[in-house]
Amino acid sequence: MEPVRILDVDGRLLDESPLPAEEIRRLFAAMVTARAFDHKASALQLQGRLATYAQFEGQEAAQIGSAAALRADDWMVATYRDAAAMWMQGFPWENLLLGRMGDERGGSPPQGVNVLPPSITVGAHMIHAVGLGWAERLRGSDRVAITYFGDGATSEGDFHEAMNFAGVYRTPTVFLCQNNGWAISMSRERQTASETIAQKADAYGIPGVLVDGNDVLAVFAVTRDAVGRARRGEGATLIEAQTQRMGAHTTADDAGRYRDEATLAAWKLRDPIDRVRKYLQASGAWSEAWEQELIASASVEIETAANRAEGLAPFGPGAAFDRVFARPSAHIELQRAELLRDLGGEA
Amino acid sequence: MEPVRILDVDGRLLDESPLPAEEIRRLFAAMVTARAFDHKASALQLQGRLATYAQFEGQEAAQIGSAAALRADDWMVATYRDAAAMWMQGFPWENLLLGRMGDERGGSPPQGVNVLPPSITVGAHMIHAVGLGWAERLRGSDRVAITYFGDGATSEGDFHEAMNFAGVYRTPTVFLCQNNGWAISMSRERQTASETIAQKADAYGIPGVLVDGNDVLAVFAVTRDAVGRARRGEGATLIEAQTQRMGAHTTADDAGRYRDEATLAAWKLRDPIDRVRKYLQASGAWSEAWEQELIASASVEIETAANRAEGLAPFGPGAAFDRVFARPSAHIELQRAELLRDLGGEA
Amino acid sequence: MTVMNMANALNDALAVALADDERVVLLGEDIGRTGGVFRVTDGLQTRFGENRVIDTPVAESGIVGAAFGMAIAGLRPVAEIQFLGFSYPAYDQIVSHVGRIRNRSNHRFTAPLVIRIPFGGGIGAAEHHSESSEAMYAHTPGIKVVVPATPSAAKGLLLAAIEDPDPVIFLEPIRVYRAIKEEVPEGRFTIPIGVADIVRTGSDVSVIAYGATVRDALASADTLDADGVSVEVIDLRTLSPLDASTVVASAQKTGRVVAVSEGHRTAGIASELAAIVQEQALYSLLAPVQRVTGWDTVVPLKRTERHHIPGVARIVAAVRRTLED
Amino acid sequence: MTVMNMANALNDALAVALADDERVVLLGEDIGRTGGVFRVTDGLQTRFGENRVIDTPVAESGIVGAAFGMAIAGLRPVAEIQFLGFSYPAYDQIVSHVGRIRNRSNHRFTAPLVIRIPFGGGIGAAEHHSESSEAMYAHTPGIKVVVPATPSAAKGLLLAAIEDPDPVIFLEPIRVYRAIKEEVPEGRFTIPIGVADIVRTGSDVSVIAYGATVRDALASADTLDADGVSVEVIDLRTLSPLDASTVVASAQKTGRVVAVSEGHRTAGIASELAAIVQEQALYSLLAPVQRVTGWDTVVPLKRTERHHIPGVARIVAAVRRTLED
Ligand SMILES: Cc1ncc(C[n+]2csc(CCOP(=O)(O)OP(=O)(O)O)c2C)c(N)n1
Ligand SMILES: Cc1ncc(C[n+]2csc(CCOP(=O)(O)OP(=O)(O)O)c2C)c(N)n1
Ligand SMILES: [Mg+2]
Ligand SMILES: [Mg+2]
Repeated sequence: MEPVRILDVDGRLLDESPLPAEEIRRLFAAMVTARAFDHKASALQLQGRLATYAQFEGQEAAQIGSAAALRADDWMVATYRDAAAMWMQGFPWENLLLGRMGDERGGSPPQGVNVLPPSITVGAHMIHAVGLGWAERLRGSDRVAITYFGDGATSEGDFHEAMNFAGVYRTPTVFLCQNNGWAISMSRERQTASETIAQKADAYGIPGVLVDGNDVLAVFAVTRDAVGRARRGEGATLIEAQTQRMGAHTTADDAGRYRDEATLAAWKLRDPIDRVRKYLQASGAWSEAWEQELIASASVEIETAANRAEGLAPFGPGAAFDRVFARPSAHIELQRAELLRDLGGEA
Repeated sequence: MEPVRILDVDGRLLDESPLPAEEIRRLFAAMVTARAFDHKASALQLQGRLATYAQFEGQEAAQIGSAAALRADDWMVATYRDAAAMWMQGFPWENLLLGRMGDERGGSPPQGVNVLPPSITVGAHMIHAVGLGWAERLRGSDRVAITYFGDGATSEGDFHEAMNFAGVYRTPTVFLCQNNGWAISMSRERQTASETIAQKADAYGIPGVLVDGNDVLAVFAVTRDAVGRARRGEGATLIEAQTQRMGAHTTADDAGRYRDEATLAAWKLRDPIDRVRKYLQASGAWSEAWEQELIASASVEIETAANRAEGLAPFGPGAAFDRVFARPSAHIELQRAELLRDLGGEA
Repeated sequence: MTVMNMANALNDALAVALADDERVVLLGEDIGRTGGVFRVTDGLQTRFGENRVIDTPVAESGIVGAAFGMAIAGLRPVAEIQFLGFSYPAYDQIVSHVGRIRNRSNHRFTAPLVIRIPFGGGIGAAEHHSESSEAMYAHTPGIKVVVPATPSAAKGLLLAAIEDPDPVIFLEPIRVYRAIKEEVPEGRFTIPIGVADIVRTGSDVSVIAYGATVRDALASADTLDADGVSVEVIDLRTLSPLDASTVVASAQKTGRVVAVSEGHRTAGIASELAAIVQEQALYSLLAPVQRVTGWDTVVPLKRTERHHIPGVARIVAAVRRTLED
Repeated sequence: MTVMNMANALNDALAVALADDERVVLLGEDIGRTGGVFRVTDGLQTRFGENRVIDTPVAESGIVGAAFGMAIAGLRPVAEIQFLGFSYPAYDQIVSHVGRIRNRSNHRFTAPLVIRIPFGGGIGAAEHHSESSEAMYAHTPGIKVVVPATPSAAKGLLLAAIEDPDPVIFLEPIRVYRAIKEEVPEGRFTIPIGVADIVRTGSDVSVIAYGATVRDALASADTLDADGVSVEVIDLRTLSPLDASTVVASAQKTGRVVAVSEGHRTAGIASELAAIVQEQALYSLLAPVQRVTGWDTVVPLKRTERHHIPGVARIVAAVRRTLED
């Protein structure tokens, strides 16, 4: 199985571009902005302003290219590493940072943004996307649902059940697997004995597509096709986007324990942003100044978001009791009262 | 994918027999005996002497043919419907009946019989076979483990995790799926959108084999090969034996609600015992008297087993407390004492 | 009013919900073609179609996870798990997702779904078919746990559960399905979740029960009445959130409490009741709260199951113990 | 004797077990190459090889199910689940299989395996990483639940768990891993499972705790000592089977009990302790048993986690309440 590729590492089109130049510039800008966020978030974590953070550097094309193929009202169910995709679909930076600061309000995007809070559990969330899309179809809407997950997540039983339901009911679901080579320290090769993850789709009567995950145009093209099939009622698709995370698993992990420099170096040459820059450069559609400006404004935007997140009025100690049910039950109110009594002043 | 077939419905060999005539007679006798058990057990259930019973009529070749390919000390992890296979591997009729009478001692086969009690949960047991075989390999033994399960079980996440572990660690495991067309009322076609179950093996880097489950010689041949691979350290195999249960899901089910007579009639023509009878008949190796004698002695054997099971000294009311840990803890003893006190006389 | 058993009453409730609210969908194993293992959904697929009453593959985590997604998207799914012992593969979906999306999203996304599950023993069923592990779900935040004891309560509580804005695990006592018949109101009516029911008033001892054991509690009360012992019987109806005030008020009145639960003892529902009563009514207690429960053993099979399930004999013995002290 | 923190002590215990008994194998996610999320298995794969210390795919049900099979075949597997919140996908394997094979086969097959799981909060971790749902496992028959509070207890209890003929869930308090250092005996030694430890004797109030909260209980005892209140502190060490007699004896002595558990309150470990104490020591009680627990809410994230985890302030307040009455 050869991965679909449209833009090679030198920025040359191997095939017709699925997007006009202006759109490609938009995706480039989005990837640059996303990477700026990734760097900023890592910096904030170092300063102790965020708890653990999961970097996605290297996976920008897989996330931005796929999310760009969605309609604004489509559902997205993604993970802790998919900030770029979630942001593309409308989940604000501020919410993403707020969550990382350990504030439940981070999981609450504005109305109209149909993106669930990032899934921290590995595997369980894919079937949620199946249910979301299925519900839309049952009530006659043509909204689709996309779910993002990693190579490691495909080992969980829930991946299997989600794929099987999607196949049996032909739900409008796009399964987007970012195979970034690792599940913490476990290499893709030792995660499963199947040659590719894309081929696992066969087991469910679902088409499987292999794509160069660092080629934003290829990722966009295959996702657009999968979204189209889903919207037309033709069922689900599994996409394996082959990529590599350039950072560690999270800011708490030391990738040096399991990944050699050579692997990293090889992937550096396949950077998802570089090749688009080369492509735009060739057609004079890129300038150093423009990219610097993108980074600068992104940094401001993100710093502002971080400050807003930090400036948010703190929860009262009783806040958690308000989130158990729509209306706190008597027994929950008793517990709140007990906490406030014990805390005395602090309440 | 065409299923492997050696003996056609008219008892003609399509290929060289994997077994000499004497062995084929042995398998025929085993299938006849198993069916006698199945009929007897159903009768006992009607008389109220057994609780619910899951008939396997129609699946004798799949169970006897595969179990015949095992070594006496190999592990077997099967289900509520696999009495024939378990018996072939040494699990006594008496234990099988005792379990159905609602007595935990049924789950305790004689020492040396490496067959776990039948799994009532669907799906969870396959990984146990993976662990058993893996352990044997880690300690340098060449014992293999076979696990039996149905088409419905392949939808459970645990099937996926078991297959994936078997693929990654190349464990000596034989996955024997009896696709009998139904999971209670759910047809195989609606259970999963994949064309065959055998092809699911691809997703795990494991060979998948499709076999006519009503052809005892074909089932024996493919299982012998799979067992051989496992014993030689070449890893696991998934076998899909296509068959049909001729009875209802259990004595509590009414198959008329979901299965039409035509399906049943078509499968009746593919009966696993008939075709072997025809084959033996052709070579003069079968006689009506012999078969009647087999059935008669089987019935006696099974009636005796049933009587022994019924005659077993009943458990005292405190028995369950003895099965919690190797030695009952103080808190378990307190509970036992409480029960005996409350029961007063009965204890 | 028609006389119905609990299975019929539940079927009636589901029919009402499906007819009144197009957001309601049912999904589960064998619920359509066969009407479910206990025939609770009998005839509903024929009447409402395969898109409203959905037969699923054998995959409990998938059933709950898909229903969860449907609920977030605005449907009102009612999932069925065939037996409580088969809800364990869906445990992560229930605990980590169904019970948490409201908290995780600070109310932005919610999952108003119902998971119907037959539970409890008493019919000599096979292994895993007689579980009474409701305490595990009562211990789980963000989920309501409801247990009807009679046909009409089953209908009213199920309709309330389907209307509830939060996820509800609805446990149906297997041995009651066809054992009790009573008049059940026609059409839509609801019984509030979180409110216990004083099914018999008494002055000497309070017996707190739920599900199938309510019947045994009432039978025990009759037996004891003959000896001049006046027993108050409370049907909890909801295990989470628990109606502590009704229980405590009764304890304060009688001073003697017997907590009945078929579930295992350690960290079970009876333990919670004992903890609450001693916490809020210690000085009214004339005797220790007695726990009459299933033991900390695996539920035994048919031959000895009767020794595991709390019946009249053990409830009566426990009541007498509270009077000895 | 060497001074070690709990992570080192556990690593030492595993090294001893691997060296002494070739039946012992470790398996789990990232335990080999990286030595586990908390480095508890650091260096063990290098020392004992990939067949003794096995890195697995991301599949908790598979890890436990495979370890279960290995145990039946005669190995002594020690499985690691990365966090208690990630044991839920393995819930069915644990409850329906690991805890039942002895019962199901009437002792013919047994599963002597250990499942090591970091648990509890206090480090402001991400969602699902601060669970304290030990009550669910304590409620499960056929499984022992062990929780060390100090480095040396961790080593002695883990070695005892590996030797135990029954399955043991071994819960390691995350915030203690590196917080406490103490002298730990060299080589093999065991601490009996099922026996609580009276870590401080006192006469006025008994505080029962386990895991990370033992430290808080001791700190509270110091605070109260200053006010002339003599507190007895008991470390349960084992949640199932629970050492009721030690707890009850202490309650009878002091007449006042505070039960501390980080887990949710409803049907939690503190509820069980309250139920046992009122059952066996009602007439010694001078005040209701106070439950100091995590609330019936999802464990809050970093910003408000401190209000969920019972600390010194709440323990001290609870002790004072028992004295007011
Ligand atoms: C059910 C569950 N098990 C284990 C973990 C711990 N964990 C967090 S991320 C991770 C690896 C996931 O790898 P992959 O799916 O490839 O995603 P990636 O991190 O590479 O983006 C693990 C094991 C978890 N969060 N949830
Ligand atoms: C985990 C679990 N879910 C549901 C059930 C109820 N159940 C018993 S058998 C069965 C169908 C299984 O079908 P299949 O795997 O094809 O085996 P067959 O009965 O056809 O031999 C179901 C759903 C169960 N026993 N365990
Ligand atoms: Mg990965
Ligand atoms: Mg089947």
